[in-house]
Amino acid sequence: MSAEIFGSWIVVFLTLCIFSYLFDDNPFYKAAEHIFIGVSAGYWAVIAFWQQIQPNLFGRLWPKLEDVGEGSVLQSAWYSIYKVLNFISTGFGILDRSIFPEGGIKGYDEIRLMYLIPFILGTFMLLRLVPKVGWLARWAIAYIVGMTAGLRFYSFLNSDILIQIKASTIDFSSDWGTIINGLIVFIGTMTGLIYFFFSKEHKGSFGTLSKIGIYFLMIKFGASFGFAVMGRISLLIGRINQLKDYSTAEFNYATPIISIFIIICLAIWSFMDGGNKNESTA
Amino acid sequence: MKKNFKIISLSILILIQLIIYQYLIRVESSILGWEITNLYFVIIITFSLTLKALLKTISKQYPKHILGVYFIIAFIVIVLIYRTIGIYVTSIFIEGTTFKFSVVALVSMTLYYYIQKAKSGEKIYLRPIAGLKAIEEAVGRATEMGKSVLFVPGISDLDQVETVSGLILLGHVAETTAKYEAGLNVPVSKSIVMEAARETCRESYLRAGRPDLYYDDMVHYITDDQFAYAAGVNGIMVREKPAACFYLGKFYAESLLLAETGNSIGAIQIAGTGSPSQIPFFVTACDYTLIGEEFFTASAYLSKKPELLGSIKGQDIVKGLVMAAMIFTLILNGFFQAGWVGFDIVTLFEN
Amino acid sequence: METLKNIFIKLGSMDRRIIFLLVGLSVLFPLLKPDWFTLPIRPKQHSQIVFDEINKLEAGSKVLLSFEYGPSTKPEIHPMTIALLRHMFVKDIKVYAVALWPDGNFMSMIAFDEVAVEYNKKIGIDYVNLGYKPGGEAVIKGIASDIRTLYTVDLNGTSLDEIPMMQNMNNVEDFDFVFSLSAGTPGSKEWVQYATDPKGIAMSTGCTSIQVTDIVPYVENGQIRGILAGMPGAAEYEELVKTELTSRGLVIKSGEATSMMSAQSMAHVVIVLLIIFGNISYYLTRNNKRKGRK
Amino acid sequence: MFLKRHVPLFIVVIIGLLTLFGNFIDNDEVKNFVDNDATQWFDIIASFAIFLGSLNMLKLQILKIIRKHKNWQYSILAVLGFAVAIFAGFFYRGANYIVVSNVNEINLLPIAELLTDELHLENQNTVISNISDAKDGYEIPKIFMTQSGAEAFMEKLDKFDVNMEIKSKKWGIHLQAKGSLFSWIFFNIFTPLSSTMFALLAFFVASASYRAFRIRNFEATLLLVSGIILMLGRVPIGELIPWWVVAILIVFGVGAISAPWIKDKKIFFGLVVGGIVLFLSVGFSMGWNQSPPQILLIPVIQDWIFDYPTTAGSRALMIGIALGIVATSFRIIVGIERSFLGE
Repeated sequence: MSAEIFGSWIVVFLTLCIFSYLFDDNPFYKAAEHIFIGVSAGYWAVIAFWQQIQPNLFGRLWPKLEDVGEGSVLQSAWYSIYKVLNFISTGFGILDRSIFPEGGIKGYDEIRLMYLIPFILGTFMLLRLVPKVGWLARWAIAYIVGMTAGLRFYSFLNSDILIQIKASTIDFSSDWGTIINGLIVFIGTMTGLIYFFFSKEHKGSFGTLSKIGIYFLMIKFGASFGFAVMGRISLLIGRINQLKDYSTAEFNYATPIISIFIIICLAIWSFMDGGNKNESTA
Repeated sequence: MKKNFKIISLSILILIQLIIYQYLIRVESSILGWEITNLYFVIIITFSLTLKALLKTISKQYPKHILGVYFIIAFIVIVLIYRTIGIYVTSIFIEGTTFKFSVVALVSMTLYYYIQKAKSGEKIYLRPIAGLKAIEEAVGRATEMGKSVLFVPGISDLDQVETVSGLILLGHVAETTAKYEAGLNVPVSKSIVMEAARETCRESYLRAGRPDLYYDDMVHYITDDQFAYAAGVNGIMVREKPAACFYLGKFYAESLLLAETGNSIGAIQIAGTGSPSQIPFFVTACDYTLIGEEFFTASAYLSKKPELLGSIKGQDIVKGLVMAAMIFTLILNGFFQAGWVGFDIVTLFEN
Repeated sequence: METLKNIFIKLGSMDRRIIFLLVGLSVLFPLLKPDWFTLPIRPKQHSQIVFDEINKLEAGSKVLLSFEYGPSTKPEIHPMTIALLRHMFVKDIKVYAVALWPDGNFMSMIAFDEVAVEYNKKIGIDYVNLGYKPGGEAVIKGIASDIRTLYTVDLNGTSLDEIPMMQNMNNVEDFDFVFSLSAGTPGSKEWVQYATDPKGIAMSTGCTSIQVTDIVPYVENGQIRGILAGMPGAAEYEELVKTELTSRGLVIKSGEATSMMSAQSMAHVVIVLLIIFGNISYYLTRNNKRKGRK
Repeated sequence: MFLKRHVPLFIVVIIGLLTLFGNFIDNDEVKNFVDNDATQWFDIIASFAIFLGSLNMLKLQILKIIRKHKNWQYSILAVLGFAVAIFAGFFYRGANYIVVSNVNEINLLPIAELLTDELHLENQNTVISNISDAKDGYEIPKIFMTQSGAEAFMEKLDKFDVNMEIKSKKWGIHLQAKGSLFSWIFFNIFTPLSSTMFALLAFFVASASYRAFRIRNFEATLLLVSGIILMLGRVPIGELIPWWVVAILIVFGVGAISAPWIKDKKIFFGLVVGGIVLFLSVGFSMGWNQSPPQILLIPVIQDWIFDYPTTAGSRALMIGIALGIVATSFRIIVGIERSFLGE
């Protein structure tokens, strides 16, 4: 079971490297940071390809059809492109088939030629590497920003304005406590909105209303901060719990050994270059 | 407040007449022997008289806004006709979304209307926002100390409006750094944001007349992952010690990581985001924070272009409409619960 | 009195690292010595509502469990998942799992491996794991309109038609309840906007505590039924499930969240004390400055 | 000029209007596009663009190594990390598993025993039932990262003369298989780093609240008071705070608010002390020790603050933000805002 122990030592080492940042910027943190940047960039590139491009784009353009049969001429021409792509992707036949499995990608049951558009827009993005034709990427950016504006316009208007108006109604038949609380929420919302008025001077009665509004906002910020403290502490507890689990004999006392090692190195380093504390980089 | 007393009393009068009209239809078939139908004429006449009086008082006291009031009333009349007669157009519309469609149309028309008004030269007052004046001052401080300026456009991709707003603000900040010849460093977490940010910065440096200062790697990609990005930006901050840090875009949990590190290196920090859960962290840890809507209007503030300032005015008017709608819904829902009004306005908002 | 004053003033501008040390110790000690710091857990209203909603479902009803959290938010949300799965498996509720985050998959696998074996539930009959589908809102909209266009196979590749419990399950309306375990976006807000509100399906959520203030407006107007707020929410739900299970004569391992709550309390007390000291010293320095000026 | 400037603007306006009015127009083509395809296209374009980003990051790190900038040694780690992740994703699946077929009745039980204790599965009878009803070969639920690891395990099963065959998970599924090299990287490198960075927040939250929660002005005091009450209320310790402590704090609060209006210091202190004495005496006489009124318990106050003023603040903020987004989206769709196209 040495793989298990090896794994746990790496976990403890990386965790303590990041915690060493609390003391100060030091070689351990720099190492952990750069490993993290490299691994996560690669991780997301792999996830993007294997869970987006291959299943959703190629899967829709060249699905594995049951009744392949002789199909129309157009269809066999279309699937010959698929074979060419596979030929290229397996390094002219050397590597084993990975990206384009035999006869199409399982998942969708009909060809969707509309998905050629994102395929083209995606290649336009990659054309950014060629300076002369780089401006084509603007078409892809234009599509994305247009889509964002259209989708978010309606979804925020609907869920964050209309439904909030509906929610501000008060059930007058219930007991006095709920009615008063309902009124407090109503007044708080109205004064909060008044604070967000830009084209009117916040003077006189308008100014006091907006002041009450900012008070409600401050209570909300304090409350969500208090809430966040709780959430963050529980994450720290989760980490320290794992370190505690890995400090037992079963993992060759991983946590104590590594933490002592790091503390000693930090002491030496801060003692050695105590002089040039503020080394600015080139 | 005396001026508005007449307007408020007239609009309450209109409200009461609407309720009486509603009550008459639902409950009585005849009153004091008068057939209901000829009562309609009496109500319509009194209704139009009060409406005319209201419009006259508004045009006398608020001449500038009379156009806006006519326009909103015209809109309401169109929607009423459209709902009552049900013009053929309804067939291409999904049943039940006519109200939502009319709200979208009303908001768009109000915004467009006030943009046109601003374009035609009307002066618009905008209250000062603390964070925006500080941008110039922060970049100036960075130039004096010979340090660079760090701009973080959030960790979301261009599928969030906050990122687009952040990039527009990046344009203004880039213009200031070009003018002051300060170093600008823009680490990004998404490749599409990298490309769009490079377009914006190249444009700003061109507009400031210093295209020579612009180089592509000023905007550089770190990683797609939220916390690896935060670790990378922390590293940049602690090693390069920028004098000014901007956090403008959509942020999640890593906002405090950046803000606390920025505070520990003593930089001026200006933050702005539309994510409600992160604003408390920015308010506590940064020098200036653009809260929610202030962040979205900041780009229009800085651009000084009339149509953008007009759209802020339009935004305020729509906010006024939303507040009026809330009050109206509250009252009408109260009446509905008390049984005085037959129509429950809340069903209007169901999707 | 003078020395006391400038001790307090010095307390006002402590170096960051001392604060980090204090917080670190305040969490470490309760974890090393849990029995010194046991505190009562009183389930609050929001957690009670969630418990009653699940308790109301009879045996055989279908619940869609959506995993939207990753390893970094596991300490807060995973105890909820375990307690919830135990509660549902005891009531023989059919659990359908989907993941909207890539690492949500791993979280669901760990949870099912641990709990399914405890109540020897079989994959395909009592629970099914449909795995991760990228696309965030598009996935929720897909599940709301037609699940079969989105998912053709489950996590380990068996096609849906072979899975007995997936028969005539076409969209979100075929589920009796939706539970979103969310740590960000896509999360509970998107489930309300695109699936449960438009289709009128009962839904509740367990989420990280930072998100609670954004989700509360939906809980207030009934779009979401109750909410498990962060680790305290998890501990409260564990408490409720424990009382329920012991009343049915079943033994239950003590929940993770409960044991961590004492460390949570200690850390909170230390932070509140730090804030109070900070303010006392701020008040004293302001007076000195004012006295100095006068 | 036309292609560079007008066509992108044209695309923004068309797609913006299409996705906006897609929610109202009643034909399936548009509805399907807005609901599913629009965001799916975005994800595909984003996945293409990720390679641009990774290339840029690699270029900068390698330049740093070549030019030996400060801390260049760490860039090697970044480039190595990236290479390992890409290798695990594209070139080496490392997700082999063994399929055992045509197991006869006699050695069904010993095989099940061996599997349960070797892979410490929970109970044996599920293993037996899985083997018996697995028509085309039973997949042993263990993923071996290396070929040799799989062969070593097979030797243990040789004595049962069942034919075994090493297979590996299909490409794409190997990312999710819980034993493959990729998932090893995820669990042992990616997860500890990201959850520890997240856990750093606990320290930063403490230092930020220590520094920022100061009674500079009335608003900052509100921030402080609601923060502390929330922190104490949500945690079991909050219940242990007795009612009279809360009563004294309330009197202090009232005193602090009314301080500017009462000029004379002596009257002010008199009032505050008098208030406390009055509050406590009323309390003890009314027997609040046994059943303190709800209003004086921290968790109840916290619930009230959390349910009403916070909801009001959140709702105002939400509506403000939604309006900001609506106005910005409108400006984008109408084409007033186009700096992201670099015109």
